[in-house]
Amino acid sequence: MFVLTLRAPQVASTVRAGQFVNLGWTPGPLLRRPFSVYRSLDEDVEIVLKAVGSGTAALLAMEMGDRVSCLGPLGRGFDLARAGTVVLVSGGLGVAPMPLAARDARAAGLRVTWVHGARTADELCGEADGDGVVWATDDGSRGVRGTAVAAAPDADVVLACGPNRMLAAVAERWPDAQVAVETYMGCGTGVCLGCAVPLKRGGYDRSCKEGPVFRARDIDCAALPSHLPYAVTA
Amino acid sequence: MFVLTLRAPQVASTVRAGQFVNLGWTPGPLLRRPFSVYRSLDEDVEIVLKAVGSGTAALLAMEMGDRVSCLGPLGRGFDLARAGTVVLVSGGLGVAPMPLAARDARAAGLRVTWVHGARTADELCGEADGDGVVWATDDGSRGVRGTAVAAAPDADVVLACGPNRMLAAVAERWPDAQVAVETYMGCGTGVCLGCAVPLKRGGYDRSCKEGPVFRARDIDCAALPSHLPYAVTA
Amino acid sequence: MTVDMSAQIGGLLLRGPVLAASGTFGYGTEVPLLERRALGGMVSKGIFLRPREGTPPPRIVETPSGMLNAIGLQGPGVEALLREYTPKWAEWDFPVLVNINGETAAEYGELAARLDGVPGVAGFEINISCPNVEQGGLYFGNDPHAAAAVTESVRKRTNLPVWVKLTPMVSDIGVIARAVESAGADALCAINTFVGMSIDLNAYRPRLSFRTGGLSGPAIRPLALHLAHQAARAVRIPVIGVGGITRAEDALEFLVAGCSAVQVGTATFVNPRAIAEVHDGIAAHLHAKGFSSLAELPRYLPRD
Amino acid sequence: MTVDMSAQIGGLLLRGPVLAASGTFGYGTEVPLLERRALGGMVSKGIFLRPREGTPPPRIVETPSGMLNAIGLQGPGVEALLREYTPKWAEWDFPVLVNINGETAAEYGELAARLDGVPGVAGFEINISCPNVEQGGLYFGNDPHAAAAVTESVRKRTNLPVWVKLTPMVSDIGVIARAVESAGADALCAINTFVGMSIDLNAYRPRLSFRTGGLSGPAIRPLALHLAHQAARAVRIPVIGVGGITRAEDALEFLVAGCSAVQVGTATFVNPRAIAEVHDGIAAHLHAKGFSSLAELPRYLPRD
Ligand SMILES: Cc1cc2nc3c(=O)[nH]c(=O)nc-3n(C[C@H](O)[C@H](O)[C@H](O)COP(=O)(O)OP(=O)(O)OC[C@H]3O[C@@H](n4cnc5c(N)ncnc54)[C@H](O)[C@@H]3O)c2cc1C
Ligand SMILES: Cc1cc2nc3c(=O)[nH]c(=O)nc-3n(C[C@H](O)[C@H](O)[C@H](O)COP(=O)(O)OP(=O)(O)OC[C@H]3O[C@@H](n4cnc5c(N)ncnc54)[C@H](O)[C@@H]3O)c2cc1C
Ligand SMILES: Cc1cc2nc3c(=O)[nH]c(=O)nc-3n(C[C@H](O)[C@H](O)[C@H](O)COP(=O)(O)O)c2cc1C
Ligand SMILES: Cc1cc2nc3c(=O)[nH]c(=O)nc-3n(C[C@H](O)[C@H](O)[C@H](O)COP(=O)(O)O)c2cc1C
Ligand code: FES
Ligand code: FES
Repeated sequence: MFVLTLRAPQVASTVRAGQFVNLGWTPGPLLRRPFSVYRSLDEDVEIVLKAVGSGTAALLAMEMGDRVSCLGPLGRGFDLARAGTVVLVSGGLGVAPMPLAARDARAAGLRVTWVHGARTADELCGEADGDGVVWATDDGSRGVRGTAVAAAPDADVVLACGPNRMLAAVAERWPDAQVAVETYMGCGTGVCLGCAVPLKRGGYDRSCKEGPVFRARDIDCAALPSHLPYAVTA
Repeated sequence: MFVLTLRAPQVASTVRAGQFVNLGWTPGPLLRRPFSVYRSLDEDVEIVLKAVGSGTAALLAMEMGDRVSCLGPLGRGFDLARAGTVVLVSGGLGVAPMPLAARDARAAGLRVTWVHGARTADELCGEADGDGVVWATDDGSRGVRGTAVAAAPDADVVLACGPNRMLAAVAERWPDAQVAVETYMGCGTGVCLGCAVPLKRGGYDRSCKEGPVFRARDIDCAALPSHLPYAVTA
Repeated sequence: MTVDMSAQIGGLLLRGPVLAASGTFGYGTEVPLLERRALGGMVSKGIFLRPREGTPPPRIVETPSGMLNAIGLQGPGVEALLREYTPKWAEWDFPVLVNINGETAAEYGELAARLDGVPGVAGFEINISCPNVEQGGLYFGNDPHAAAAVTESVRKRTNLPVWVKLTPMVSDIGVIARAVESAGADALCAINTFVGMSIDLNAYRPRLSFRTGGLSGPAIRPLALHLAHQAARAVRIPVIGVGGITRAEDALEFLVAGCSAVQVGTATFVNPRAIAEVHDGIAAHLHAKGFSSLAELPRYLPRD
Repeated sequence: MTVDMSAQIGGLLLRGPVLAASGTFGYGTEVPLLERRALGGMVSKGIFLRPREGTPPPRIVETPSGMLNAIGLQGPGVEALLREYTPKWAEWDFPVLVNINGETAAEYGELAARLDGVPGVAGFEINISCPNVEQGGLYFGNDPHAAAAVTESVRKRTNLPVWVKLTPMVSDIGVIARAVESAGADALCAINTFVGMSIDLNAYRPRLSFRTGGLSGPAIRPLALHLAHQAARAVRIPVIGVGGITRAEDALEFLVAGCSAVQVGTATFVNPRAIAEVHDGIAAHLHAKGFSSLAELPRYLPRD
């Protein structure tokens, strides 16, 4: 899991938790690649990524000072207009949108608990600047043995991001939870309809426009493509 | 006009004047780009180039240590099995194969005269390690005003490389001259037939196999594509 | 630098020859319109009479210099279009054509009739070629009689400009082009996407849930250029070139090959300024070559 | 790692499923054969009865992830082929098929008869699809009757394996595939190049002297994969996939889509080791997935 820093003042100053940026560069793949904003520090935004294919490999091969085109902030982020407690449940790379979520949640006066889940300890993310932190690993190599969802306490607000099976478990336990979903994207701006997210009530919403954050109960997790690299590796 | 140095021991040790290397790199254009070998120094070979399109631009943007795949030496070079004098007539970038030609000619015991032609003085190449040097510019800004061909003395062996119009003038004055021809190439190894050079007697030879060096009298200069970037900019 | 970039096409006077291609610009309302001065016009996402859900994800796959899409013509149907979008279009300073679709020739006609005369609707682009719909799409586009029938049924119901968008999946595009020309089309658009496939080597099945998708992007440009050129040679009505146009040079190739205008699609996904850059680049080329109008650009259009 | 990579195709047992595509490997004599162990077989450059000069330059243009070629089937004719090449082929440890061409069905037959039984000639690949020849080529490939006629005329004159190479420029490849299958083809190759064009913005005319050329390379892979899949669904004889294959993953997509073998063309121009890398990569994938032979690779081939 690597962190990439981009100098992008406008994005940094306006991005909200759960929103993403769409990155393109030449020579590079034809389509841009969307990434959740991991952190934003005055002029810069950070993204966190793993090499899963052509795009991420190319990004990780970049050197200090290389230029990428950065469109954003895009999409609808988390809704934090609530008082009380918030729990941030993430699996693997699903931690990506959480640091901003913690920031905005605290700004909104919420008590923040992190729940980090991963297969093994070394896949866990270090983020811990919350009021409480819970670790969960499938193999028990750190913290609770088992899933992040099982390990998580209840809260007034639940935010989750991770593999599809985790989102399903979240929807099961907290129908009102807000989950960040990944899909392949063509445009990232709402015009191509390539990022369809299947809805329980039938039909599709656009991950890049109505999403990437949805109410757990609204989306049909079973119908989410299972073989998207992010969903698999997250 | 820029010089690029490649670490390519096998090529450096075997290349003969007039032969070329075929360069490929990723990410880069689909097809390799052929370049005459300009000089070879023990482990290294040099090429000389100008940015005319995607490939040359990318090569010129490379940094020390970048890797390119280098196929070669390819093609049939100049035939220097003669005694006496040799004159190297080049227009602009057409100077590319000449330093090696001078080297091999001297090794064969020939007296070498350089004739450098270009539009203006600043397009002229500096090479001058011969027994005699003649400069010619269209605008007279250096040396003789006029073409390299007009400025050149006669000799036992004439080697020429440059724009199509120059090759035509060479063929006119020295039917036996050896000229290096440029074409678009698919494979560079003789299998695709993409590099056809039209022959006076009808039909085509392959620039990459029977060429790139031909007898001036054999090729149909008028039928050579006039809009190849190299032919135009050289 | 003042070059006359206007283009007279199938009953419409466009301020510039670069349009946004159907399905790649939504309804024009999704994205704030940067540099609309450069936008000659826009073709809306393909619409049917009734709402359509579209296909399940994954709907897109990237390929070398291209992308496959299988959206399945998801859309709200004509009534929602009239409610939500046409009123906005009526206020814009560039023409919006509606990309119309149907499963029978009659359906196309009905759809045109419903939209005819509605403020904001400047004309129609008949999609006889969308490769993603099992009925309709492919079938109409491959058969000159079916293609002509659809064109007639629309022509009968409207006086607005009728453009017909051709499919590339035919053995002789000239035959279809002539058929729809004589059926009353005002202009042709060439071309829609090519049918393609991509296999997931983990699941050992197609990556797209629809199995196949339409290939777009720079990869198809040389093919689209040839087909647009063949169509232009076959008919007297204007041809709008579309397929892989990313830079001004690409658009100029279509214009020289006999097209009167171009559409830019996939390129706008990558570069939100693509249309403006293409427009300005064409103007710059014309200026550099000493032409004072688009009409003066030399065309290569042997009629043999 | 021992995976059985052999493939039984249209009367030939290949040691591996990766062949060199016609026109991209010459006559096999131009380049020293590196790693021939990985070469399942080779298809020679297209040949006619009589020598052909081919088209004037420029013959190739690069395009995004592809290239256009208009070689015009330059070749020495069958007598020179027999003199210069077949004797060499006779000594090689992999089969060489001759890509045969003609302007009439009878000419194809004559050519096959002349080569039948000649040592070094392992079979024929009928090119009904080369898009660069004004007569012949396109015409045969687009019409099921013409395609069947050519196949029959060759079938009648030889007992060697007869493969038919299909053109992509058709509205339904299944129709042609079935026609040549019933005419006696032992296998199909899908596909040949797509017709494309490129315009020179200095000369305002096509870059290729022939005006159009055949598009090959990664750009066409998703289209070739779809057409090879459609052909495989339409017939019972084996299909050899060709079009844009560059890496083992590409070849595996064709094999999963129902192909029994693949050909690699343009990729060998860029990477002289392409065929070996594709071969070894397929073996590695099979091994990693726990398959002991190519035959065990799951196929996605709905017959609906
Ligand atoms: C809103 C959003 C936020 C995201 N945030 C992050 C983040 O914070 N960090 C992060 O690492 N990633 C994130 N992603 C995923 C990211 O955008 C890339 O898609 C992912 O990293 C893979 O890109 P790639 O180019 O490396 O892989 P690709 O080369 O695009 O593909 C990866 C693999 O998937 C295969 N593949 C491609 N298309 C399909 C298909 N349609 N069906 C099946 N297989 C296919 C490819 O062949 C390859 O094997 C996010 C995605 C979205 C939509
Ligand atoms: C044997 C040989 C030796 C060579 N030696 C040298 C050398 O020493 N130095 C050197 O600089 N170059 C040399 N060249 C030329 C070189 O290989 C490149 O072709 C040239 O530099 C242009 O490559 P590019 O990728 O920069 O341009 P490209 O991007 O390939 O194209 C340049 C321009 O030509 C256009 N174009 C492409 N194809 C065609 C076509 N078929 N018809 C018309 N226009 C077309 C492009 O659109 C572009 O505008 C040599 C060529 C050969 C065959
Ligand atoms: C995501 C997507 C959706 C499309 N939807 C439509 C459509 O609804 N109707 C239509 O006629 N063409 C549709 N097209 C085809 C484009 O309008 C255009 O013809 C094609 O993409 C080729 O142009 P391009 O390479 O510039 O994208 C769509 C293309 C894409 C990529
Ligand atoms: C330069 C060149 C020459 C070709 N010549 C022939 C030919 O003579 N006969 C034939 O059937 N196909 C010919 N082809 C087509 C290839 O065999 C192959 O079908 C096509 O290039 C697609 O595969 P690829 O993308 O791997 O190159 C030629 C292709 C190229 C690029
Ligand atoms: S990615 Fe294009 S609509 Fe969402
Ligand atoms: S470049 Fe292929 S034969 Fe010369």
